[in-house]
Amino acid sequence: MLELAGLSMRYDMGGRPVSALDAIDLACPAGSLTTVVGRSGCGKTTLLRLIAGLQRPSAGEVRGRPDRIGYVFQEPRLMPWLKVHENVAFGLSQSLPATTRHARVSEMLEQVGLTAFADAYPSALSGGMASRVAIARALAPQPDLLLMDEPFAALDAFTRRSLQAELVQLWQQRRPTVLFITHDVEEAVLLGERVVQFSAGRLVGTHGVDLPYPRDPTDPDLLHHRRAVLARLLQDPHSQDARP
Amino acid sequence: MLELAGLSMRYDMGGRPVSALDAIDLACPAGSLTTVVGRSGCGKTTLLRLIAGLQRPSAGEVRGRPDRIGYVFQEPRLMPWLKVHENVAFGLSQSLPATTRHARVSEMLEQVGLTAFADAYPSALSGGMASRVAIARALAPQPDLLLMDEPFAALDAFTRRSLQAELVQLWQQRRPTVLFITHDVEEAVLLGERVVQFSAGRLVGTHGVDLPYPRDPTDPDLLHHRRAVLARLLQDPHSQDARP
Amino acid sequence: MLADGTLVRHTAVSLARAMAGFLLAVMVALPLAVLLSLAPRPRRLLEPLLEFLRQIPPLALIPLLVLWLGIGEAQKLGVVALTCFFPVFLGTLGGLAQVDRKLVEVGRVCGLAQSALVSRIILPAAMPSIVTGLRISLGFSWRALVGAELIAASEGLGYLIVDAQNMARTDVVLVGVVVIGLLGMLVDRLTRMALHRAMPWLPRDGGADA
Amino acid sequence: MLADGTLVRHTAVSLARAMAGFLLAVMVALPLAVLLSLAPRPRRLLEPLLEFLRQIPPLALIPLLVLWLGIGEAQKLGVVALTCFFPVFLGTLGGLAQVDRKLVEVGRVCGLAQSALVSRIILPAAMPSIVTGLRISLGFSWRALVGAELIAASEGLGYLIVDAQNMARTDVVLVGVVVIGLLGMLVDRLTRMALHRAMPWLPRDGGADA
Amino acid sequence: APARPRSIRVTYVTAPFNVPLIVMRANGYLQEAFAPLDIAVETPVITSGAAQFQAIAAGAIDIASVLGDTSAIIGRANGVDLKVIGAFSRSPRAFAIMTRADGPDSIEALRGRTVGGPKGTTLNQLLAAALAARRMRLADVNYLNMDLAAARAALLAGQIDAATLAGADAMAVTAAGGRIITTAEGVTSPMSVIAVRGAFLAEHPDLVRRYLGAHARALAFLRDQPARALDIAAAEQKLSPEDARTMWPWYDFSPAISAADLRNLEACQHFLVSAGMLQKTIDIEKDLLASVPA
Ligand SMILES: Nc1ncnc2c1ncn2[C@@H]1O[C@H](COP(=O)(O)OP(=O)(O)OP(=O)(O)O)[C@@H](O)[C@H]1O
Ligand SMILES: Nc1ncnc2c1ncn2[C@@H]1O[C@H](COP(=O)(O)OP(=O)(O)OP(=O)(O)O)[C@@H](O)[C@H]1O
Ligand SMILES: [Mg+2]
Ligand SMILES: [Mg+2]
Repeated sequence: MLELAGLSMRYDMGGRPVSALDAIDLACPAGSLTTVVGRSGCGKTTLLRLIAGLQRPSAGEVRGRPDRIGYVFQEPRLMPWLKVHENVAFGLSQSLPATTRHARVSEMLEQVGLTAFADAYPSALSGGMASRVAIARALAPQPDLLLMDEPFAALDAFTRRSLQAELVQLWQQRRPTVLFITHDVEEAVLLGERVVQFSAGRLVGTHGVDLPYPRDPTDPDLLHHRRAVLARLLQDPHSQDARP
Repeated sequence: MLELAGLSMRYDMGGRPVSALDAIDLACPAGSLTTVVGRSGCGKTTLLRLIAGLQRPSAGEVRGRPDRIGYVFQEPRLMPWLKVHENVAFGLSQSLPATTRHARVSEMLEQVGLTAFADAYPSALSGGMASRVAIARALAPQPDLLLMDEPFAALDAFTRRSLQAELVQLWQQRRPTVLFITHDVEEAVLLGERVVQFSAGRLVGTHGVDLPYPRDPTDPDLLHHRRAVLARLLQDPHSQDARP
Repeated sequence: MLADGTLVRHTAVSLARAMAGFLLAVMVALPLAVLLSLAPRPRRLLEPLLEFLRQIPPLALIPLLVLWLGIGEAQKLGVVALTCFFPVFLGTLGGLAQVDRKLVEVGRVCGLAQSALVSRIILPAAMPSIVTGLRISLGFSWRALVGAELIAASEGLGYLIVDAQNMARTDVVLVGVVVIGLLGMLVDRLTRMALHRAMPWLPRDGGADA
Repeated sequence: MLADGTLVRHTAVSLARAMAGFLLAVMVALPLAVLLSLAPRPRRLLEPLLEFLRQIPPLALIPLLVLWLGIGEAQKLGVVALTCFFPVFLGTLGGLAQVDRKLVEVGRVCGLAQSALVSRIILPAAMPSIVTGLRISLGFSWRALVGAELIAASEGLGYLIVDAQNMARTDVVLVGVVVIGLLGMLVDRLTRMALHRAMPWLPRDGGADA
Repeated sequence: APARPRSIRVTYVTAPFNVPLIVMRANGYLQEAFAPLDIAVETPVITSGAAQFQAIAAGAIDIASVLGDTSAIIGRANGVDLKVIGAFSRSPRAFAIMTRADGPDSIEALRGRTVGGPKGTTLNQLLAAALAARRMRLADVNYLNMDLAAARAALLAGQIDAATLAGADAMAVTAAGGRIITTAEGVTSPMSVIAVRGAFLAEHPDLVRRYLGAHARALAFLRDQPARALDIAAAEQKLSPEDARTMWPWYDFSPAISAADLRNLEACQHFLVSAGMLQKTIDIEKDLLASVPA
């Protein structure tokens, strides 16, 4: 189980302290799927970075971090010197047999719909295509913990739907622990077993979505959850520019 | 009036030609607000780049391009060596008096809710904050043509709503010609006088939205338009990986 | 040497020569690199010549330099400048080639003129590589001193060293070497500090910190 | 000279010296720069020494080099390597400092070991600056030849030039200069072609093309 | 006549032990000679003979106050516009083939050994002549080209077996326990000369005469106050007074070129040709030497 205990992160901005995360306690049971929502600048990305161990918290700690982590960053972060298929293969262990690596890459490219661009360099990709390569790269090693920072933000409705469905399918099959940041409340309730809401660096609410998977986006129950989360979000009193 | 005549763009990808835009004819009357939707990789960004004159079309031409263009790129593209307020001021003519420049920057920062971060460097911004700086930079010079490539994709629902409202207000006041790419169909019908749909490099449909501004997102008429556009989008037979 | 002020005099002369030669090189190399990187046609004409010159040992050119520049200060600055020129030139060219075109495009849609693109986007973005070129050149400005002060010099650390070598005064050679080393370090450090003060966003050469 | 093959012999000897000295310098400078950029403590110890050495004119060190390396091939390679070392070293350090940390983080979450981070992310990302350093050094490997072949050489283009200078044979000096220039250009071009073939993503030094 | 120059340039070379030149500058004789004409005198230091004739060829130097005999001949034969107007010094005892204490003790013992020294100079000629006297040739030793400082360093570092040295480098080797295998005395007759740019001599013989006048004053000072002259020279060259006194008798500074000098210059040219360093020869007397018209 992944546990965050009193996790805090303060930045120094020209002498002025900016509190990006403030004493977060959160437990994510192995195999759970949590979606995270919150206003721009409320600390969501910081949360994932601390969980991934990319930076040290100012206080508190992360317990039970698994070894194999897949991270879809908020930007695609592709290696410009690698072709699409090499970027997807990037996270695969070098000790895997070449045929396995090759098969995994093909499968992932198929899933994100970029088989035809396997040999392209990132500079020849559109914004949404680059995002999809980044998603494929994070999923390819079959990680035990999947951290996704607005992975579908740059995708059209259609592509988004199909990747949402694939994510759920993959999660049901292999049961990684997933933390999924999104600005789309519909997406948050469609995917998450629970939706946690952040505001100004604090965890201000958890909303369970007790519906079976796979879920139907048009399910009225889902719409109900959606309204509930949205209502709380729009009540969020913190406006980030008023904060520091 | 901005006119696109037979606009085509072909890329060469390792010898294989990729047709990103195919004989686009489109007229945007001065002061019109057009939203653009279409699958990932269908050529939307390429369209804006050609209109802005950032690259030469393989065929066809762009007529009536005004001098003052504001462009919100798909990525924030902030200058890492400039502070937030300097980034916002970047596009302002050097010949403006310093007080005007200063006032404009303050006003824009206020509108995107980043007044408190005026002195921060881009590296200290969250993803959504960076997007907002990029929006402020494009709006500050009060351009006659505003090209926006998924400007609100990285923003939460609340911030997005308020920026949508501000954009409409600004457009009604100063009447720039606007081309606005979005993946969010709700946003497309909320903002656009018309919604043009692209598919695999072709302009496949135009949908007029004859509702008065400012529009109410919960207006049932809007919902009606939304469904119509969405239906056509989901029918789009082209999957970009099958294309080249 | 310290007591009678000769060392100070030699040092001052060499400092002036190294700095003047370095600045001369920078003042030509930097604008030229910018110009050539923007203008493909002059570049195609000039580059082969520069590439040729780049390989030539300055010591081989000393007779030529004497012919063109005489045996006075000009010849000495010439040797230093010739040595300093190419690191700045190549560093700048390399830096310019690495500039993120996406940022340049931002300037272009803002309607910036070519000169503004250069001063407001291209140069700041290329600055880290330019600084590397400057630092390499700065080091070579000291290294060039012995060659520069080989002929018709009666002052300077390079002269001091050569003279001491001729007089079999190893101790004096060592003093010269140490002074050059320390002075070079000092100038390098000051230059870096000044550059970082002027451009606080520059990487601190602190390594990739992976 | 052409007819009796002397020029070919001098050229072959110098080519071998320049390349060997250059490769020697690269083989030390590149790993050392990587190492120091990753390890702050050794860096703090070694850097002042390197910074000191970086300023010293190799001509001032010739007696010392004779003492340490003798008067054979080692001393000649030493002079070339000493000249080539720092451009590669600083170019690599500068390139490493510029590496996009965001890409390095991708490797870290993939659980890459330090060595894999270096080989799979940091070096490829720093490559453009490293190439600039390599090219500067390559040029200096030719420039160092005169200094290297000043002592106890009986072959080589540097020797040819110095000897011709002493013998007032300006025509021979010119031949040596031209051969060095052309050969240097050729080697530079071949090196760039090889690097671009191995790393097709490298910028072509084509300038910012604004 | 061509207009008077605003300044003239005369090289200044102190090594190996150029006492008259040192005295001439220290006592300001040159300035005194040209001040009445309002001509400034510059005395740039150019030690290497090759650099001196290159500077003359470039028109950057008017008078080379001390030029080795070999350099003068090589330069002139290769078309440099220079004329020798007098002798500066003869000093066979100042040039030597040296070795370490444990090194080869005779010329014969040099066979197959490594010898370092500056190629194309008087010292090269010394080695060749010393070998020839023992029926050996330069090819019988491993002769490496290096300047004096490097040769001294290489000898002391054990990198070479012998070195041809002069002046301070020779003293340093002696001080470090090295030995002299032979000096040039009885082997060759090394000399240095005063050379002027040909065009300068043709246009301004009066200025050249003034220069020679100043040189003569310095020689007179040497004759009248040898102790003072030695002190001045020792200070300028940073030599100990003892070393200066040791070297003093080795030098003959009389300026007139004698018949013997002429023969020596011809022998020098012969050596250069036979060693393959000179392809064209000159008539020493007609092409190289020049008298200064009154
Ligand atoms: N420099 C390039 N070289 C080759 N192909 C390119 C290049 N730029 C874009 N393309 C191709 O052109 C097509 C259209 O790209 P474009 O960026 O216009 O798509 P888009 O509609 O903006 O997609 P998205 O919504 O994902 O941003 C894509 O197939 C892309 O791969
Ligand atoms: N390196 C940094 N230095 C200083 N402040 C930082 C730094 N990184 C982030 N911050 C600040 O921390 C806060 C939280 O940032 P974070 O990126 O976690 O937000 P977010 O919730 O991911 O926002 P978004 O939805 O816009 O991506 C912001 O106020 C940001 O300015
Ligand atoms: Mg974020
Ligand atoms: Mg796009």
